[in-house]
This record gives sequence, C-alpha cells and structure tokens, in this order.
Amino acid sequence: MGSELPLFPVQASTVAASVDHLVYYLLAVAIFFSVGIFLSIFYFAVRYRRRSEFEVPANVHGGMTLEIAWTVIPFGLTMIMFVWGASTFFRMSRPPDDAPQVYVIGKQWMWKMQHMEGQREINELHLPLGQAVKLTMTSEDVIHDFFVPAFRTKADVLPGRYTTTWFQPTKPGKYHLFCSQYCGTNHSQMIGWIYVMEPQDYQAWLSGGTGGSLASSGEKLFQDLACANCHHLNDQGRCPNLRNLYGSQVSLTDGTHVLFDEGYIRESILNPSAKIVAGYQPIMPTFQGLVTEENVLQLIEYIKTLTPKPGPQPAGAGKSAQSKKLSKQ
Amino acid sequence: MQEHADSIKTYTLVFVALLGLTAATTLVATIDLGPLNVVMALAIATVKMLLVALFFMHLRHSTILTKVVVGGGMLWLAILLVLSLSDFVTRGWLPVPGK
Amino acid sequence: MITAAAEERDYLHESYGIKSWLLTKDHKRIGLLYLHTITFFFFLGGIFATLIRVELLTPRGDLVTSDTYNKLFTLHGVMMIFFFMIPSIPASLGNFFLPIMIGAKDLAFPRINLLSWYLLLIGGCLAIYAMLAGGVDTGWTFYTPYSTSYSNGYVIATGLGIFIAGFSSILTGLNFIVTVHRMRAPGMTWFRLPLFVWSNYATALIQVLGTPVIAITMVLLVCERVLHIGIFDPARGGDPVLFQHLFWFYSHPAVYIMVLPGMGVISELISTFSRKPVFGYKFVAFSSVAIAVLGFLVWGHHMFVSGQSVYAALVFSFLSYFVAIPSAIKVFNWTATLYKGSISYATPMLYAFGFIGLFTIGGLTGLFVASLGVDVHVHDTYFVIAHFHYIMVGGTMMAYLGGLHYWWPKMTGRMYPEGFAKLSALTIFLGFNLTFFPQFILGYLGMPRRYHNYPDEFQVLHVMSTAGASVLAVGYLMPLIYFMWSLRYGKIAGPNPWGATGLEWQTSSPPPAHNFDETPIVTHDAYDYAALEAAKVG
Amino acid sequence: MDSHTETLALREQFETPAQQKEASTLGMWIFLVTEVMFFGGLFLAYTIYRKEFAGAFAVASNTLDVVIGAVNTAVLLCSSYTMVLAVRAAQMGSRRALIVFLILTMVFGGVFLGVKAYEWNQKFEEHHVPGPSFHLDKTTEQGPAQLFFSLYFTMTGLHALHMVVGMGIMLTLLLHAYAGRYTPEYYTPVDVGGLYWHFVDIIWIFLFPLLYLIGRHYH
Repeated sequence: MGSELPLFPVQASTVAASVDHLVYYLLAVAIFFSVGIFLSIFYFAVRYRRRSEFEVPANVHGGMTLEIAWTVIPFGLTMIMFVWGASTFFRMSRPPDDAPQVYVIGKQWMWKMQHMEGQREINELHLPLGQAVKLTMTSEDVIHDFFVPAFRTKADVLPGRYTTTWFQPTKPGKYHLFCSQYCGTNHSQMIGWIYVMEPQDYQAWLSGGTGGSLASSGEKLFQDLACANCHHLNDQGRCPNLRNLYGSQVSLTDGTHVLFDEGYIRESILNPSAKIVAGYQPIMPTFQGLVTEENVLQLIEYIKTLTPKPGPQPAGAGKSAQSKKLSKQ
Repeated sequence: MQEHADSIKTYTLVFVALLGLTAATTLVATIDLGPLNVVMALAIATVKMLLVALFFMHLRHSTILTKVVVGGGMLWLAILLVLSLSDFVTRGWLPVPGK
Repeated sequence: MITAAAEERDYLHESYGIKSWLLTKDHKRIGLLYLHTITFFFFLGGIFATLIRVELLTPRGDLVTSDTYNKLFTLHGVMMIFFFMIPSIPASLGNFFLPIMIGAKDLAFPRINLLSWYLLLIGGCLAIYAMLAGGVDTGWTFYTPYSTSYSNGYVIATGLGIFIAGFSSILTGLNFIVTVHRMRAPGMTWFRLPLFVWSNYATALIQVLGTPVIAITMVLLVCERVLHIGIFDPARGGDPVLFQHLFWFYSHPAVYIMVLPGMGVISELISTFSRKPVFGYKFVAFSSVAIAVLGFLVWGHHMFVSGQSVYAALVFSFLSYFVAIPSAIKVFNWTATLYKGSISYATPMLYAFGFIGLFTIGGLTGLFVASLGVDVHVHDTYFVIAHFHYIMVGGTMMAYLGGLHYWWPKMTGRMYPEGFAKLSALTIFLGFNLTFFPQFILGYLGMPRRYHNYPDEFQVLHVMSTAGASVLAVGYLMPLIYFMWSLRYGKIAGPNPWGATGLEWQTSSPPPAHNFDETPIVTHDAYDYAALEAAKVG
Repeated sequence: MDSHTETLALREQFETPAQQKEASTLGMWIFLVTEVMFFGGLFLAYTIYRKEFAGAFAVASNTLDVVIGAVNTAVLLCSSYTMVLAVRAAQMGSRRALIVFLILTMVFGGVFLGVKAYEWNQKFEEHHVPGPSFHLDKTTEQGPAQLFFSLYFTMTGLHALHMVVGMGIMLTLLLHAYAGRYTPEYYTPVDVGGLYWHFVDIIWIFLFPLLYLIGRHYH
C-alpha cells in the first residue's frame, strides 16, 4: 500500500475479483449517467441562458416516449445489477461443503479465533493460501462485525446465535481485519490482521501450537459436565444418541423438523427445552452460565466428530439430502 | 349535519353481536383445532373490528377518502408484518448457520 | 426590521411582543419559529461535525478520547437527522408556503401546528440535556444490545427526545395531509398543485405511516434499558435483529422524509428560473408518491450483513431498485425542463444545479449499496457515509438553501445581496465535494465507519476531507451573515421578484396575516408562464 | 383567539362548517392510522416471538385469567355501545341523553381500568412480572416466558394509557356538553372523540385473543 494512493483495495480472495467486476459495471453505468446529466445541464444552461428580462419561452409539457424510455432503460440496467449482485451474494453466503472451520468469538474489544486443531489466536488469524475456510462466529456481548476489505467480506457477529462467513485466500500477505459494527468505546481498536501463508508455512505454524484440538477439549468437557450420563452413545440413554446426527434433519415433539447444526446444538445446550427431539422428555437442565461460548464451541466440535465425515463421495453430508428421522421406538 | 345517525336498534344489534362473538372466541379457543385456532381467533377479532368500525365508527357512511385512509393503514400494517416476517420465516432455509 | 411605512399590516406586523410569537397560530410565524429552531440545531450538529473532521486529520486519536469521539458522531447524527433534516424543509418552508400555495388561509389545525413546534423544542431540549449531562455514545442507530445493556450514555433522555420529536413530525404530516385534501382554494385541482405541495404531501404520508413505528421502537428501547424486559435481549430469547427491522422500517423512509421536500423545492426553482412548466408534471408529481410508497418496502437493505436471512436480503435488494426509478424520472424531467427555457443564473438556480448534480451522484452510488454483492463490502464503511451525505447534504441541504434564497424575499420582503450569495453557493458546492468525494474512495478501500483511530494509509484522503469540511463551514456561515444583513439593508423585494407563477407570488411580500386579501380562484395549471404572459398582454 | 360564534364554533381558517367537520374527522382517522402503526410494532414483536416460542407462550398465556379477560372485553364493548349512543344523542340534540351516555362510558372505562389494575397486581403477587424474581411453573423456558409477560405488560400498559387519555377526552366532552356547547349542527368533538374511543376498543378486541386465548386448547 505505502505512499501511493490506491483506488481499489488489494484483491486477495476468490470473491474479491467478482465483487470488483460488478463494481466496474456499476461505475460504468454511474459515470455514463452522471456525465450525461452534467453535460446536458451545462449545455442547456449556456445555450438557453436568459437573454432579456422579459422573454417567456414556449411551454413544453412533456413527451410520453421520453418518459417511457427513461423509465424502462434504467430499470433494465438496475435489474442487471440486482441479478449480478444477488448471484455474487449467494456465492458469498454458501461456504463450500468441505471447507474447514474456524471459530470466531467477538467481545468488547477483541477477536478470539479458534482453529479446529486447537490453536487459539487473539486479533490474528493465520490462513493457508488457496484453502476455503468457513468462519462460525458469535459474540459474547454486543453486535460486532468481521470485515476483511481485501477479501470483500463482511458479516455481523451477534450475541446469542451463530453467523457464518467464508473466504478462499488467493494471495499471500497480511491484511486488515476490522470490526465494522459499532460496538462501544474502543470500537476502532477492535482490529487485527489476517495472515495468508503458503500451505507449507501454515503447516509449520500449526504444528507450533500447543494444547489438544477443539474436539478433544470438547470430549473432555462432555465427560466433565456428565453429558454422557444421559446422552449414551448407543440408543439406550434417556437422551438422544448424538452419533450420526450432525447435518441431518431431526423430528421434534411438535411435529416439525430442525437441522441438527451448530445453531441447534448451541440452543440445546443453553436452552434445552426449546426444541425437544420427538420421543424424549424435556429433562435436560440448561447449561446457561455454566459454560462459556468457547466451551460451547468445543462441545459442538466434539459432537460433530461423532458423525463421521462423508469422505470423498459426493452429495456431502450436512445437507438436507441426507435426512434421517430420529425417534425412540 | 346529522346524516350518519343509525337507529338505536341497529346499534343494539351490533352490540349484542359483539358480545356474542366475544363468547364465541373464548369457547372456540378451548377446542383443539390445530393451526386453525389462531385463524379462528383472528377471524373473529377481525369481524368484531369490522362491526365496530362500520357501525360504531360510521365507516359505512364515510367518504371514500376515509375508507382509503383506513385501508391504507391496514395495508401498511401488513407491509410491516409481511416484510419483517420474510426474514424471520426464511431463516434457516439455507443450511448455513446464521443465513 | 421593516420600517413602519408598510401600508398593509403584514404577518410580521400584525401584532407585537414575544407572546404574539410564542402563542401564534399563524402558519407563517410558526414556520419562522421552526426556521430559527432548526438553524440552531444545524449549527449545533455542525460543530460536532467540525470536531469529528478535525479529529480525523491524524490516524491516532489525539484530540479527544474515544468515548468523546463516539459521543460526537452520535450527537452529530441525532441532531442533524431528528432535529434538523426531518423538520427542515417541511416544517419551515412547507409550513410557511404550503397553505399559501394552495390558496388557504392557514393549515387545517393551527393549534396542533403550534403544538408540533413545541414538541420539537421539548424533544430537542431533552437531547441537549443528554448532551450536557454527559452525552450518548450509541450512534444515531441505537443498535441493541449495545444501547440497552452496555452503553453508559444518556440513552433514555435521547430516546425520549426522539420519541417526542417524532410526534412533532407526525402532527405536521397529519396537518399537511388534511390541509391538502380539504383546504385547497376553488379551482386548485390536484393537477394544478405546485410540485412542492405534491412532494410535501408525499412526505406527510411517510411521516404519518412511518414515524409511529420509531416511536414504539424508542418506547421498547427505553423499557428494555430501564426495566430489562428482554424484548431485544438474546439472553431471554429476544432478537436484536428485530430492533433493526423496527428501526429501519422508519429510518429508511425517513431518508425520503428528508429528501422529498427538497425535490419539491427543486421543481419550483427549475421551473421559475427557466420560465417553463416542469417537463412531465404528472410524472414528477406521481414519482413523489411512488417514492413515498416504495420507500417503505426496502428497509432491509440496511441489514444485508446483519444476520438477516439471505432470502429476505434478496427481496429487499430487488425492491430497492424499484425506488431508484422514480428518483431517476425526476432527474431526467428536471434536466429536460431546461431545454429551450429562459435560464437565469440567480442564486437559487445555482443551488438547483448543485442539487441535481450531487443528488445524481448520491442516487447512482445508491445503486452500489443496493446491490447485494457490493454492499457486503461497502456496508458500514465511508462509502455509505459519502453516499448518504451526497443525498442529505448535497441533496436536501442544497435544496433547503436554494428554497430559502428563493422564498426569502417573500418571507421578509427584502432581497439578499446577490453576489455574496453566489459566492457562498459556489463555496458550499466546492467544499462539499472536497469533503465527501474522497470518502467514496476511503470506503471502498475498507475504512470502517465510526472509527476514532484508523490505519495510516487512509490519512491522505482524510486530510482532503477535512480540508473540504473547513471550506464547507465557511460556506455555511456566509448565508447566516448576509441574511441577517438583508433584514435591515436589503433591497425591498416587491411581491414577485422572480416573475414566478405560484399563488405565493400573487400576494404581497411579506404576506398579510391571512395570506390573501380575498380567497384566490385558480384558473391555470401550475407554472403556466405562457398563459400568464397572455393575460398580461391581454 | 379564534373568532367563533357561540353555536357554530367555526374556526377562522375554514370557509364552511362542513369543511371544518370533514377536516376534523379526516384528521382523527389519520391519527388512528398512526396508532395502528404504533401498536403495529408491538404486534410484530408478538408475532415473531410467538412463532419462535409457541410452547412457552401457551404456558404463560394459560396463567392469565380468561374469565376476567372475557368479562373485561364485554365491559369495554359496553362502553363502546354507550359511546355510540352518546354520539347519537348529540346528533339528535338531546343534551341530557348525551350527558348520561358520556357518564356511562366513563363508568365502563373506569371499571375496565380497575379490573386491569387488579390483574396487574395479581401478576406481581404471582411473580409473573419480568425481572429477577420472575418465575413461571410448568416450563423450563423462563426466558421466553418472560418475553410473553414483557409483551403482555407493554401491550396492556400502552392500551391502558390510551384508555386513560380517552377518559380525559370523555371528561372534556362531558364538561362541554354540560355547558351546552354541542348542538345538532355542531357536535364534531363528540363524534371525533367517539372515533378515538372505539379505536381503543378495537385494539383490545385483538389483544384479548392474542394474550388470553392462545394456549387454551392444550392442557
């Protein structure tokens, strides 16, 4: 970046280029119309300037053809913007199925990142080049927002629920991370750096970490909190067997279904009676206040390992294609 | 200027109907109709609202402009509810947390 | 003050004393009361803006603390939006001219009109109390749960101030709607109404339909903060995104409350200073109403990255483009009005040119932020700030100043010094662009909003912006000086200094207490210069 | 001051009494639309949370006394009935009937508010008021149950506030009626005040099923 004044930020993710392309189109339309308007005003103002105090020009009341033209043509142009923008947005919204996950917790005024392998970082995030990464994010207090200009990505981080964003870095380097939802006194210091590393450097960085993986911490918690007393990992327990559930549809007592995903696991830990699985009683106590957001993430990661990864076969698990019914006979 | 006076009989009939509908909605609520319970409750409330508006508030004698104003109010309430619900109802359609 | 030589007793001299102003029911006097009030709030908000810009000269926060900075931008937003922009044109110029333009003696409910002014004043006093007591630091958007559970600022006083000011706005809107429906002079049909009346009517619709929702939102916010009722609190199952829906249901249409009256002013100016009817009158008139209606369907475009569902985002993005069309129609029709006109370069017209240019840029950059893929990147950055300042300051503020210059002779009976006014218009135009154009680039580069400190590489653009702001400040001070000067030393204006057609120009300057000596009968379309000329000759 | 003749009370900005009446009526209807939007925000919050926490809302709703709610609804309908008769009396120029019906309207309104106060008081005693001491039996979802009561108190509270304002309007009308200000030619304030009163009634017509009746069919 340095001394010269750039007009466009670095493109460092797969999405960045497509956002910029859409911006070029928007710029072209904007420049065309604004220059057109400026020149017409300028020309008319000079050409038809008032030459005598008493002149009264003829009335011109309007023209239907013109009105229709300047209604329909801009509308067509904007519909291109809509479709193009929406398709880009959908790409940004759907992480690839196989993207590894990083958990992000925002709190006033810092970012806590947790890699699945167990590495934790504060206000920094190391990523391997070329690998799509999915972030699952929550906040411990107010609304924050995870914004990486070089990736053209941004998502609010809310208390009480998970939000997701993803990106696939395309260029090694060090990029700004900003909190872009106003969050209090030190909002402007809730910033950090994203490091995009060559894969081998990333591996080296990873192996420098300490402590067990998220899932193993979660397994330990699962035992410590006595979850396993009811949630037997066979079908004999008083509570649902958590094996092979992640990513499937679960039927509830009220006849509806819910996707067994991170959000549902989180809700079930903190507010267990909200959505009871069909065939079970609402006997689970809430763990609100007993576990931190980080503990919840560890438990989620452990519960996810109870569902084997689908492996190389297509039609990835985790999507509704694989719909299992769960109810106690 | 007394163009809107309905007879006392009309007002009394409307009043009795309103009381009857209150009893009806209370009773219907105790019967399990599944999702229809909500529909019934709102339908009866809407009928009561119409009775009050049309007769007690003289809406049926009012100018078209007044009717447009009332209709506009209802429409805007619907906009508020429907477009907000377009968010809350479709959350989770995309199997990505927070989308 | 005008000398006692005035033959007829105009509204300024109909009665005397402070009481005759504070208890007046004359819409013209109430318009002037508003004019003074909002001028005060404008300069108050302007001081905050100046401090913000000075602070941002350097990347480190070295002038004020972060807390103070946060209060500055919050108070700038609150003052400018709720206490200046929303009442600005409708409550001052609209109040003064809407009844005259339709040939009425007053608004339908003069006492309610006075009450509205007092409500604005009370609301403003509460906001100023909050400011003096220690300020409020939530941003003008009051997002929960920060505003309800974490902020230490005076959220309650500010919230109540906005609640009360909201009722002022509702009552003004109600008054305008009833007045336009029921108080038009004989012959003043809907399609003979000046476009300023149409746009204020459309504005009034928004005020009446949207403002109650911000009122209940503020009630819930205050309840949540005082009583912790949990409506927006995730710990109890509440949803902070619901707050955003309720907030933007009003606050997006509020943008049109701010800009629609400005568009109405521009229609008047363009027509008067080209001596031609506005091209496509009906299209311009209906586009005001279309903006008012469609403006209610797009609020979710403020929430594309908020955790709203992607399908809702899709719907809101789609609908947002519909509201772009009527705005475009207006710009095209204004430009076409100039064609074969007799164009004068009087000061109000310079503001009108400025408006069209800046509003065009503001509107076109609106297409960027309505586009889902692009908004994800530019949301909550300086790009958005630049965009809405092009609409609010480049648009509404230009129109407001244009309108003020245009109607000043009518309101006071005096002309302002033309050369000085032209200089100020030019200064404002240049200063504005220098302030806000760099912010588009800043935003696209990724500079987030509401940042007290920022990375060094953004400094150059911030310095440009601050330089522009100082030019802009000078530009805004100039009218304050020469308008006051003109009250005593300005040329006597006469009833119709611009040779315009509207009913307000058919009565004396300043107008008599009941606007017209006898109720006018309207026989021509608005802006019918040819007919006026024919009548003069005949 | 407005120059009005004693009987017609035509304000100076209007040309004719008909214009004045139309303007006042239209003004009140528009004001009622703003009230619809005001309560609309609450109805939105209610809809969303009821959808999200149907179970907790039903349990919480069942703790309200449905008999009291229904009787109070009937009381309010009575007040609307007497109100419309008051307007009719004004139209007919019957000052005595007008005064009687206005008093009756106020009595019914007062009874409604009294019952409401009794209900609120009960909630305090049962610890059903959102806050640290909140507790509701038969559900583990204490948070959402509190949300129900938050909405209950906000909605019924704002409704009661509107009732109080309505009582003030009734009192003013009563005083003016007593002074003989209203005639068959000029009774717009009674008419417009009636519109307000009926509107407040309509709000309650919706609040009653939404708050009291949502869980009655499951036990």
